[in-house]
Amino acid sequence: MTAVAAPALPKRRSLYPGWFYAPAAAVYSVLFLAPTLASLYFSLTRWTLFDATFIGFDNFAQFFREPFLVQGLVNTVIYAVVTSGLKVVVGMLLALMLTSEIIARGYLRSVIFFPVLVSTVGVGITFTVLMHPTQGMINQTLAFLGMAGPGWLVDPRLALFSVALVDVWKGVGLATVIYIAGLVAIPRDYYEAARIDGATKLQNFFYVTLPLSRPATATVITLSFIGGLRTFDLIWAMTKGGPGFASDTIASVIYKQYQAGFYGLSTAGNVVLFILIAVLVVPLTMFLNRKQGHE
Amino acid sequence: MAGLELKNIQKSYGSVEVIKGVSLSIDDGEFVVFVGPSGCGKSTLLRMIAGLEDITGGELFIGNKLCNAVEPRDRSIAMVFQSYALYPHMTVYDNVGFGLKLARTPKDVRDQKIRNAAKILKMEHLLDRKPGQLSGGQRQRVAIGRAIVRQPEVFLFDEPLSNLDAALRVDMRMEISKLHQTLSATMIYVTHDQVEAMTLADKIVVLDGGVVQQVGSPIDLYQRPTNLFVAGFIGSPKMNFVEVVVEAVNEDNIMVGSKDVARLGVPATVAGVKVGDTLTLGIRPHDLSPATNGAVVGRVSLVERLGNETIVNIELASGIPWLAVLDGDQALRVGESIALAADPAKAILFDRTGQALLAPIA
Amino acid sequence: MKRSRASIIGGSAAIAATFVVFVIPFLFIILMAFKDRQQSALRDFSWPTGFHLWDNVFEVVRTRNWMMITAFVNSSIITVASVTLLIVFAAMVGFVLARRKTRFNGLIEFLILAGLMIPPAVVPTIWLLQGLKLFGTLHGMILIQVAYNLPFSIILYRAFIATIPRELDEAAVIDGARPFDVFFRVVLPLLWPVTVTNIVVQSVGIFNDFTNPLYYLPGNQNATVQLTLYNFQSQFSTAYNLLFTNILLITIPPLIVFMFFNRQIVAGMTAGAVKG
Amino acid sequence: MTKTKLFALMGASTLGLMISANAVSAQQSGYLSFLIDNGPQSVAVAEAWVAAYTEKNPDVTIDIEVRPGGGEGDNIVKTRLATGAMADVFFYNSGSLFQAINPTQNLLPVTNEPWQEGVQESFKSVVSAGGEVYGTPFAPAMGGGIFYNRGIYEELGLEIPTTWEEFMANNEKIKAAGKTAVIQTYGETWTSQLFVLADFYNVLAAEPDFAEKFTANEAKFATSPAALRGFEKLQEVYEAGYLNADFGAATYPDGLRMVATGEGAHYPMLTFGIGAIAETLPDNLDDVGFFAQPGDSADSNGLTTWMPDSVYIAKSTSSPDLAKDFVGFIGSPEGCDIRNEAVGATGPYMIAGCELPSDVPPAVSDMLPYFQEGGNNAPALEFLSPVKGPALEQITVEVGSGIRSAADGAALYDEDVRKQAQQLGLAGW
Repeated sequence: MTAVAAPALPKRRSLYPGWFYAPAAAVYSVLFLAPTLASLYFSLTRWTLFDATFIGFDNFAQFFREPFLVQGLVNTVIYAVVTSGLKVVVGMLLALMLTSEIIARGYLRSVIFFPVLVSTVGVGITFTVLMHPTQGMINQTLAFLGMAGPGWLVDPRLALFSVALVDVWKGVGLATVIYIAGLVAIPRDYYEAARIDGATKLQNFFYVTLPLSRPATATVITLSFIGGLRTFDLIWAMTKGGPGFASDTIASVIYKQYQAGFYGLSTAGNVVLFILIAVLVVPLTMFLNRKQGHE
Repeated sequence: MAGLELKNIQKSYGSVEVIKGVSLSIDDGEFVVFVGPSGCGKSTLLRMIAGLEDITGGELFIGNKLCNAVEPRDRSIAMVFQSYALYPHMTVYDNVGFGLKLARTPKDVRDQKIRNAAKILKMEHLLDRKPGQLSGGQRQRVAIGRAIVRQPEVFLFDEPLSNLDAALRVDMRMEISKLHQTLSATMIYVTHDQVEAMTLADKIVVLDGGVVQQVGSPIDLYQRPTNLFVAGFIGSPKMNFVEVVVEAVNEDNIMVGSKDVARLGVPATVAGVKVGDTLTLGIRPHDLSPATNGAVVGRVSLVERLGNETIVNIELASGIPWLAVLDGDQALRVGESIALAADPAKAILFDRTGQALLAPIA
Repeated sequence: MKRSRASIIGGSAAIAATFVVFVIPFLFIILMAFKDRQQSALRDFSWPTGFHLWDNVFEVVRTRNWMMITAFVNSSIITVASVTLLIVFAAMVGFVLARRKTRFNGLIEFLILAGLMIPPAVVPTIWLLQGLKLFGTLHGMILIQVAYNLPFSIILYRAFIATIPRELDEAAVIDGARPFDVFFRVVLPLLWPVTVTNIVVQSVGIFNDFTNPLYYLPGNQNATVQLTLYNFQSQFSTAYNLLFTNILLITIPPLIVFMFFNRQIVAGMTAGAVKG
Repeated sequence: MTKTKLFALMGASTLGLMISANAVSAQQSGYLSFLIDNGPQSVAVAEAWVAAYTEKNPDVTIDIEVRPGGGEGDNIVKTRLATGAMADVFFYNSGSLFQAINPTQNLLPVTNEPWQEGVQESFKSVVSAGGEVYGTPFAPAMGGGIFYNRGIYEELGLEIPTTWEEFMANNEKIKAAGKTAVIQTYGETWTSQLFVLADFYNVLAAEPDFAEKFTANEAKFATSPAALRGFEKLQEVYEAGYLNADFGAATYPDGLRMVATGEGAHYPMLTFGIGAIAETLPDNLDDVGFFAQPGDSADSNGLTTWMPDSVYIAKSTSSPDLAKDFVGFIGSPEGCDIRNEAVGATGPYMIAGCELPSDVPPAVSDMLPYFQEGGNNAPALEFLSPVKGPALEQITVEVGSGIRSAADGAALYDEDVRKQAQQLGLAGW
């Protein structure tokens, strides 16, 4: 409504020229959109890389017949919910700590943020060694304290959560920094007003901090939820979906089909993942943004 | 130097018409103020002159050149923005010189022009600072400096003083006025503040709803507003209005009255007015004075005693609130009734459509 | 300034906890890189019996015909070039997208969101790169990184540009600037805080990317640092000292980025992410 | 001129030192790229060949490129072949995986090259397609069976088992002695398949036409009792508690170390593991023995064998003659000698004239009788049928860790296999 350039008789060049889109659009459409659209066709074929036979929706039917896919689907959602949930809670707590009058703030912020920058493969390998059931440092320390450590990555009930934990370890620094930014942006007046109204620290948190840091929460959730749904590197570096299929997510299932040379099937999996993401993330973003607008 | 000619200028966003055909001519060297309430289209009109908004219909001439499709940089205009719009990453020197740099002015000429502008605005000592280190008034100077350094033929000001505090606003107002005298360039100035309009303008253009209500000199607008809107908008405090009924139509005046106002013969154009018509009577608060047999009677509801004058809020019999500005200090009590005399020569009558029935100038 | 006792106790507890959780894993990597093969095989948190770091580094760098050197050169080229292009392209899009409202905006926003969400289709992409003669080349890889990371950069920029008053653009236009000047001389310099965020996030992401080079950049002469880790993983499967030396080596560039931009990261986040 | 001559002389003198059937081959020049997998054995032997070859042919440059092994490596090979970006010469599997890379379209046939005369027919059959031979063996044949620690066997006075019952009895005694009876290393999932794959000799003994029926979608793992046994054996060793404590996380090198040093008694594996033990634990090489995976009857005890991987030439190569010469060099007795030198002998060669050194490690000498006249051996299923399900290693991990029962695992694998058969476009699926 504000500044729509209505069709005018003599038109001047816009201050915001459309060709500014051109370089980005060229790269993006050739290297991302075109292959993605092509994949929609290939998902309907039996594809050997050498030739593609059109088989309709057989790949999708096959994909849903995969006995592990249902588990992979559930795992993907669990993983995304657990990692983004923990990142929100832990990130918020760490940010509260780091914006309070605490000693060694610089050090704390640095050590919490640094893992964000480290190679995922490197982190995966390191934690695979640390989480080794008998020789890993974690379980050896627990044994030293007289506790029997679990089989972090080899217990089928635990493996997915162990990887999720490492994901949180690596990613919580980003959530924390986003929250710090959000908390710093809350005007002091609100706290002072609340204090005059007699709010306790806890009430301060629930009635001032939490609602006013909603934009930060929205950012953290959206980023880590999409990241969680697409996650692949870390799972691949740590468990390759194992033991068995216990920590398979859709992304790793797709990858395994791809590895096995089932290119059409794998591409169909891509489409399924996309649909899952769209179905979960679009309403989530809309929800988060609507609330934001109300504030 | 150049004048401007606007011919039936229109602007619409989709189906929403914002400027509904404005025609206006501005002489070379004139100081013109666009005034009106917010949303009246005055800023849009200014931005169309600047070239920041496309013109949907009509023609814009700057110095005899049709400018509808001319880029802003080729219109020889400069503009001062409400928020000053200084480039935060550049020093004052670079802010002022940016336009010259873009025009590829040689470095030494540029330097001389920048220093000259700084001298005019008394801000030589600020040249090395960044905008973030300046006060509001200083930023305003820089913004003006940026405009004058390019020696444009037309200056455009978009509410330049509204972000300043009251005292500074008065100072800057005088500075701009002086600047106009010094540069004798055409200036178009947008404001919603009618005091600024009255003090600065050679010519005021009152806009409302995308339509020009009246164009004229400040005093003309004050004394002879052509309609209810202009009458209410120009002058402070606002003109008082009340509905009256025509009791008699004479040769050069109309006798009106109501339960609020006793019979009053107001000079006016009498054509078409019949006895029994309802008109609106307007009297400025300054044109009322206390008198035991005054035509206007009401009850005092609030008294503001300023020493040199007294502002009295009164409630007429029909409950309409009026204001009166009385000379000197008047000891009035809230609740007491008061009678005020009105100078009929300064009163104005408006018809049902809001048009003023002004008496022809003698 | 007197600090309360609670803040000192709380601080100390926080330091101890973060030390265990965040610092020890890195110390573990460093200690392993100092050890010899026998000691590292124990995979415990112990002090190295001798100083073997330089031997290990030399061994890792020398492996497979000095592949590590090639890898560092390649990764640096890819990272610098793609981040530069990303910043310019994304800022341009973010600028026009934030400023100019047309009926295409909805479509563009959709495409950006799609880019964030849709997992790239690898094989069709390879097939396409091959047709463009870009498969297995550094510039092909650079363009891939640009394409895949554009959406995130655009979102950061658009949110930030929305906070820059439009009057600045207009002032520049009145000053005689062409759109090109408005963008490169007025807007782009103002985007510095969010540009820093972009540089940090994207350079680290691209430098650490492992999957994409694995597919689009085959061949020894094209190795990137993450691939060295992967390639050496099985070769070093019994030599944990070398494996961890490798991890240590490829962690150094992100560490440098971190040390340079640590202070600006929060500023950039405030500017870019939260106001979105 | 003089320079070339000098090089020629040097080349000739080097040649003179080597007793080689290929000694007469002409000097070569040019450039080759050579793609190998990243196993330490492959790297070491490839480097040795390239060094020897370029010493003979100083004008030749050969660049070794390394790719990951396993499924990821398969992917890279397929992708690069499909896009015409394959190295000139590369290592890859024979048998069913060879069939999956569309050899007639992507590879250069070597049927009539001189060195092929010395290659055994049984090998040629697993690297042939459309009547042409494409591959040359670059490693010895392998057996799939069980490595055992000779020290433990001696200490506990155990006999080499010839039936599964005897094997389990041995395990019980080893467990009773407080030792790890069976080593499993699911940290690298491919190692979990051995109990199933190495049981194939026993499957064939019970159902000689299993492979044909399997390919034709008529026989299934879940419904054939003999084929199901492999999964059941995996389940049995888990349920009896014979496994090492860290079976879920241990890796292939861990497994070899454990069996070599006596941390565990049995490790089901392919015999190429001998090379790795020779490299990393040379002192323990003599402590490792080998026997075929026992079946249910002592009368039919035999070894499941694997054809070696092969070296291929990509059709896209720009110097086919040089590539052929280099591959011929690898496939010559001289190549075998260089291999023996570089990584040790791990089994019988498929090339005439290739000899094993006299002092082979015990695990190798344990294996040789199965290959000799009167010995019992049969190829693994993947050399008799193009159908191999990609998820077998995950399924065997599940069965071997008690997550899934043998019957369920076998049924799941049959489902997995169907996909592969459909992808290959086989009739009857």
